[in-house]
Amino acid sequence: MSTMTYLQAISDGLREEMRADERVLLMGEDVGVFGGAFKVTDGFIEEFGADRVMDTPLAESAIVGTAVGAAVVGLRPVCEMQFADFVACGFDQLVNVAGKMHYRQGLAVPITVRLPTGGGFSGGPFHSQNPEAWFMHAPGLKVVAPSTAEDAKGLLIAAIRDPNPVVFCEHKHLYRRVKGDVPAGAYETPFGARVAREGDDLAVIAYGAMVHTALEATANLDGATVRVLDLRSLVPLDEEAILETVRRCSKVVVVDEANATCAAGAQVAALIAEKGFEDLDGPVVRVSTPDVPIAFSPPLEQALLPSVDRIKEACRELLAY
Amino acid sequence: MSTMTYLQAISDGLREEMRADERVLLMGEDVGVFGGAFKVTDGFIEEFGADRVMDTPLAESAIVGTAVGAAVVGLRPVCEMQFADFVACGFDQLVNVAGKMHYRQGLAVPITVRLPTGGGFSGGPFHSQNPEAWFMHAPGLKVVAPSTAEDAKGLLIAAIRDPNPVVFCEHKHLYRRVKGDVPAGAYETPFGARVAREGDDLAVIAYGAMVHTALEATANLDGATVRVLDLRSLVPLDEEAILETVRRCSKVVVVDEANATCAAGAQVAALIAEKGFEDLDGPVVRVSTPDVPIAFSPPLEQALLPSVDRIKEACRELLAY
Amino acid sequence: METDTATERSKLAQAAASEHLTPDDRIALLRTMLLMRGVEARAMVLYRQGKVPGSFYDGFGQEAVSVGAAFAMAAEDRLCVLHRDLGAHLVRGVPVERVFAQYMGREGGVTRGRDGNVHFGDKDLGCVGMVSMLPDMMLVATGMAMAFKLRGERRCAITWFGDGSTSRGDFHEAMNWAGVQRLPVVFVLENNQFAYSTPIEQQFAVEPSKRAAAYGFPGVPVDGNDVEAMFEAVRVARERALAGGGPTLIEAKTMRMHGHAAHDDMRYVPKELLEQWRRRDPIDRQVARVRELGVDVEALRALVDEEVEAGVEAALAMPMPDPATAREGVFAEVAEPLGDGLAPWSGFGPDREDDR
Amino acid sequence: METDTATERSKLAQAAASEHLTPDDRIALLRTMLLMRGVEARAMVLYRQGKVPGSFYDGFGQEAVSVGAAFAMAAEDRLCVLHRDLGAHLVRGVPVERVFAQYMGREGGVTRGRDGNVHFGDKDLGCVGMVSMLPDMMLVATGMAMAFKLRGERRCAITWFGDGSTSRGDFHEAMNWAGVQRLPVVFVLENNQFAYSTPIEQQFAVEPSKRAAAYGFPGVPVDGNDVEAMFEAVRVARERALAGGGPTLIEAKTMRMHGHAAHDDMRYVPKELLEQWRRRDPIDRQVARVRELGVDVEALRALVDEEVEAGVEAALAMPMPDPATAREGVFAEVAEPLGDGLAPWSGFGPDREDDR
Ligand SMILES: Cc1ncc(C[n+]2csc(CCOP(=O)(O)OP(=O)(O)O)c2C)c(N)n1
Ligand SMILES: Cc1ncc(C[n+]2csc(CCOP(=O)(O)OP(=O)(O)O)c2C)c(N)n1
Ligand SMILES: [Mg+2]
Ligand SMILES: [Mg+2]
Repeated sequence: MSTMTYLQAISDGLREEMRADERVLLMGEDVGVFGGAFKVTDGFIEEFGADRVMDTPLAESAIVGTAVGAAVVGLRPVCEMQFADFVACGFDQLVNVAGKMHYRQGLAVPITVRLPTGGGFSGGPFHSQNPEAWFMHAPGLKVVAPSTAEDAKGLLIAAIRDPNPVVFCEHKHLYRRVKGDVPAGAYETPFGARVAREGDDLAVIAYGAMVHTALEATANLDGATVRVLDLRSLVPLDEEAILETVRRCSKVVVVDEANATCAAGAQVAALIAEKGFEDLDGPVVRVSTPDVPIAFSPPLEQALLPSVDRIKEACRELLAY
Repeated sequence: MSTMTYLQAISDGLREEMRADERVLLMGEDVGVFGGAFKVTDGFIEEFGADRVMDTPLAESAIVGTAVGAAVVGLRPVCEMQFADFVACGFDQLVNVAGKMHYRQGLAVPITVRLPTGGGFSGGPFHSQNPEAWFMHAPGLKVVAPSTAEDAKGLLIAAIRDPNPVVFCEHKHLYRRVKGDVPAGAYETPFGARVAREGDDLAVIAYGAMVHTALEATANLDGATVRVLDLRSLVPLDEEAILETVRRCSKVVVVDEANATCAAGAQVAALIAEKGFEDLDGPVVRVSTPDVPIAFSPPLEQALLPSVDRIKEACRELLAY
Repeated sequence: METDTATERSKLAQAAASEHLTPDDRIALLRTMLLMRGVEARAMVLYRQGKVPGSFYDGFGQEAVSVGAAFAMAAEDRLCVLHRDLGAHLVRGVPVERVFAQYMGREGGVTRGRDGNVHFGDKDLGCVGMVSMLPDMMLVATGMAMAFKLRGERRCAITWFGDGSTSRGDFHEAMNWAGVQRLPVVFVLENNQFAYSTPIEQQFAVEPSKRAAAYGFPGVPVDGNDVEAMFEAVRVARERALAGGGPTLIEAKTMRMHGHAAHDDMRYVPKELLEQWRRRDPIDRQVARVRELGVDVEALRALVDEEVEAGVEAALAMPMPDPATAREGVFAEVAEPLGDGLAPWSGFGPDREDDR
Repeated sequence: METDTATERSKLAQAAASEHLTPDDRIALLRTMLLMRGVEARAMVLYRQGKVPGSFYDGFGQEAVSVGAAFAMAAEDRLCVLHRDLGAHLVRGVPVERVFAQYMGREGGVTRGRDGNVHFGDKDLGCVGMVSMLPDMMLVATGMAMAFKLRGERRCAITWFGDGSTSRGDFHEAMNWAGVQRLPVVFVLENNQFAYSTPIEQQFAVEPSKRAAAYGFPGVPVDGNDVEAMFEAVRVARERALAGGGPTLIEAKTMRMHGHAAHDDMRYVPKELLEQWRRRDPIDRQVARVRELGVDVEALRALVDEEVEAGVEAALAMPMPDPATAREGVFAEVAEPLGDGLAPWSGFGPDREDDR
């Protein structure tokens, strides 16, 4: 057990799994000599060599498509998109080739696609997106989004070992801001939710960076005890944990950093409206980014992303309902 | 006014607008000499010439990307994807180039991208998809999905005239099955919902082909009167019409042919759970396609797509709630 | 296209295009082409009878391209097979009845009714079934080759794709990646003159085999209607790949003799063009060669017809999939890599030189 | 890369690379390069001071590529400008203060704080701002050219993109489309030896200018550190485009002299390589030429410095955007096509021959 950042935990998970399983290889732009745009794979090429830490051409469709090919002949490729936003350029290979392969042919595609997601640092419209909902809406892909260092490592190892294509959303804004105790060695975190904080008066359901914003917003909310549910996995979605949370708290705020329409948060809210209706004691309130590209300039960006204040306000209103 | 099929109405709309506005041009694979895979543009090349009815190379990213270029210098391109499924290959140009242009630079991108969507005829996993939710989750794109011949023509003309990129979802299964009276000449159908049938006991909210399935399922439902709301436009989403429907009926079934998770139906349900909660008299029930690729073989496909029976059953259960 | 006079054709027929083929190999090539044509002709009838759902695509006139190329592949090689390449499935050992069951969406089909008609690949026979999005499979084949190279294995990947497909970005990304990393992959461009209704002049300004030069590897134009020439070109490309020489682009010049799919009457194709190509039928050509070997071709045809009919009957007896299973199998429980397939070429037999 | 001896350099300096440039044009080219370098150097300081949010990319050492190319464009031509091409914005007439305001995310910036630092294009000056996804803008430029051709207009589109960007599918789709339809578009490949940390050997196996042949149009290697050579190559390509000759690929050979972005110390670039290229600085070369014309270059520098400082001050005085407007402008109310920009080349002046 040692304390490390979210980013270090991701590196650690990758390193452990590469040491343990020689089928694992990394592919991406500048992941080798440079160690990755965010230095997640710093030092990897020295330890594992250029064959297993592959600097690819600038070609996202090729990164995903060749990973599929390598996977079906027995490797376990882990692809890095330099920023999550660029997955739009490999979209077809991911949703149509990787996602549908097993259903169609019974052929497993064990690839992991790492997406550095999210905003909050003036990345602008093309370096701040949270595209997870696109992949939730594409059958055959699993989607995970850790919020802590411990889960980042454990979910990554589980993703690599999973026999299916897994989209791994690592939030850039957490890379160096979040630290935590991380067990040594290889371990898997199961693809399900966890309770980030117990509470009974109200629940906030979130994932990724928003878990921290939610915790901060509800740490001291006029004496109310607020349960925070960290989804961790979006596909599969832990419906039981969500419904259990509704049963327990009866009032729910769903927080999502992605653009609101058809987001993960919409799915959670729809689930609750259908299967948790009887336990509800108020509307299912959503806090999310409006349907606007993420602006570059700090005052604009801050006005768009869900903030501690907006979550607080939503919680207060719902508590008063 | 004359009676025509949904497909003929689309052709008619295109033809009218091309006659009225010489800036309008069609681009797509086999739209010229062949008249389009579904014959929507049959005879167009003869009337408008190969310059305005352009047989393109097999390259969806290029179709969307060059359309954006032509649009910003004053043309009004209408792109056809041969099947909606292939838009995955032009995804990046659509969401990142077309969708974000106006917010970023104040530059309008008046393009229309026609997507022949939907299943029901053994098209299999790659010729049956309903990808509209991907584009609802991409800011800057409008998304429409007509269910009648009259609306197909009117919404298409409105889409072409709209100064923004519009994703036009035309459901293949309606092409020749749906007929209706269509006004002559050019007219615009506004981007908002319409009540397909009035009713008070329950509401079904749907769009595209599912409007017809919903109408059939609820035509004779143990004496209950069922309102059917046809969304027609998904972006903008007619929130007022949806909430008015909830106020009126208190019980709502949301039907969606797309894969369930993060679908348009999820967004509608989430909206109701948040803003229509007080008017609800039962859970927001969803009927949709599970998160499975659309299988080819008829018994499998029928088991996946929402059917009259499944909708009936959902309505009955909710009525009994 | 050159016009073949009768004498030229007879000369061609006699000469083997490859010295690496035994008489049995040459017969096997013919037999597989006949089988492909027989299966597809029969399937078209089934389609018209409403027994094949969806649409149906065939490779009439292009049989040499998939049969010749797949014949040059070893058991441990891997294939991404496209929509006009039934021959490759047959070479790898997919039984005819499973092909018919596939077309008819039955439980006994290769995809168990999950995917449509020509979108299939038997994972136990070294094949990945195509997705519709063309030519996505070029990248999958490139990735398989990448894995072979990384692991230092003497194996190779092959894939087919059409003239139209060369216009898409994935063509470029695959060609470039394979070229930069010098991967053991064979790209077979099936230039059948049309992409749906679109003629090749609207897809590219330059003969596509010349494009390989832009990626640093050879582009080889081949008579795609000569099954032995196809075999030989792919055999050489495979050897090159195994020796570390990198990829090859083979442009198989052929003609799509039927419409794009069952519904297409091909009005846009000039009659004379079809007539010209009809005279170059790949089966006729191989028949002439095999006759020279003293083989009773009519007997062979009869055997093939029998196999086709037996296959149809067996397939028709198979059940449709159980709708209760429709939601199953989206996710895998375990990851099992592709298995091997047949390697019918005698050069791969027990006493071959160890060239792999 | 050849090594230039001092004498060679002086010879080069004297000779104009294009006979189409007047002395004033040659001075304007130098002035704009100096302005680009001055603005970017100053912006880097602002970045270090925390006044430029996000990241910052510059084109140090590549000034000739955008300045020379944009200078050859007429007012009615259209440009898709990339991240190392500030020179093109300056040529088109974007005031320095708006550039600084853009970098700093202020309301007075070209995108009014909506998009980041180098992602901009002034729609009133004929420019489309890039998206991050490389090289998506090649298709947008191709589409503009398509519109020009369809309407029978004598105009042309131009875009820039890097060596790394050539690996993406959109490069191919654009090159192919432009080639098949013979569109009036100029593709400027800015080969600066690296894509982030990735050297060109990992992007392509063949010199990229040679790739144009695969699309049926000329690929022209140019010394990208010679602003007059860049001008001349693009001028010729533009004339060709206007005459219906179709596209040209110009490969500007140059070097990224700074890190990929502000945070990158470029450890992966061999020192000697940088040293070699430093001796070929595009500004030094043009300074020598302009000196030969008897111009006081130091005075020019001083003027440029003044303009830069005034621009910074003006920008710093501009407000940040109002957060209350953050949600506005996602959709357009009306569609207004791109406007014209400056065309500073004297060949476009009132007494030019009518060559457009
Ligand atoms: C990316 C993509 N866009 C469109 C289609 C629809 N489509 C199916 S086959 C075809 C023509 C393919 O032509 P070619 O590659 O030459 O292959 P051929 O059918 O001639 O063998 C088209 C346009 C597709 N399959 N994939
Ligand atoms: C499609 C895509 N993938 C990844 C990136 C991330 N990225 C930004 S710049 C860059 C390198 C670009 O290299 P090159 O095209 O040579 O241009 P240069 O920066 O050298 O001018 C990369 C990989 C991107 N912008 N677009
Ligand atoms: Mg073809
Ligand atoms: Mg570069």
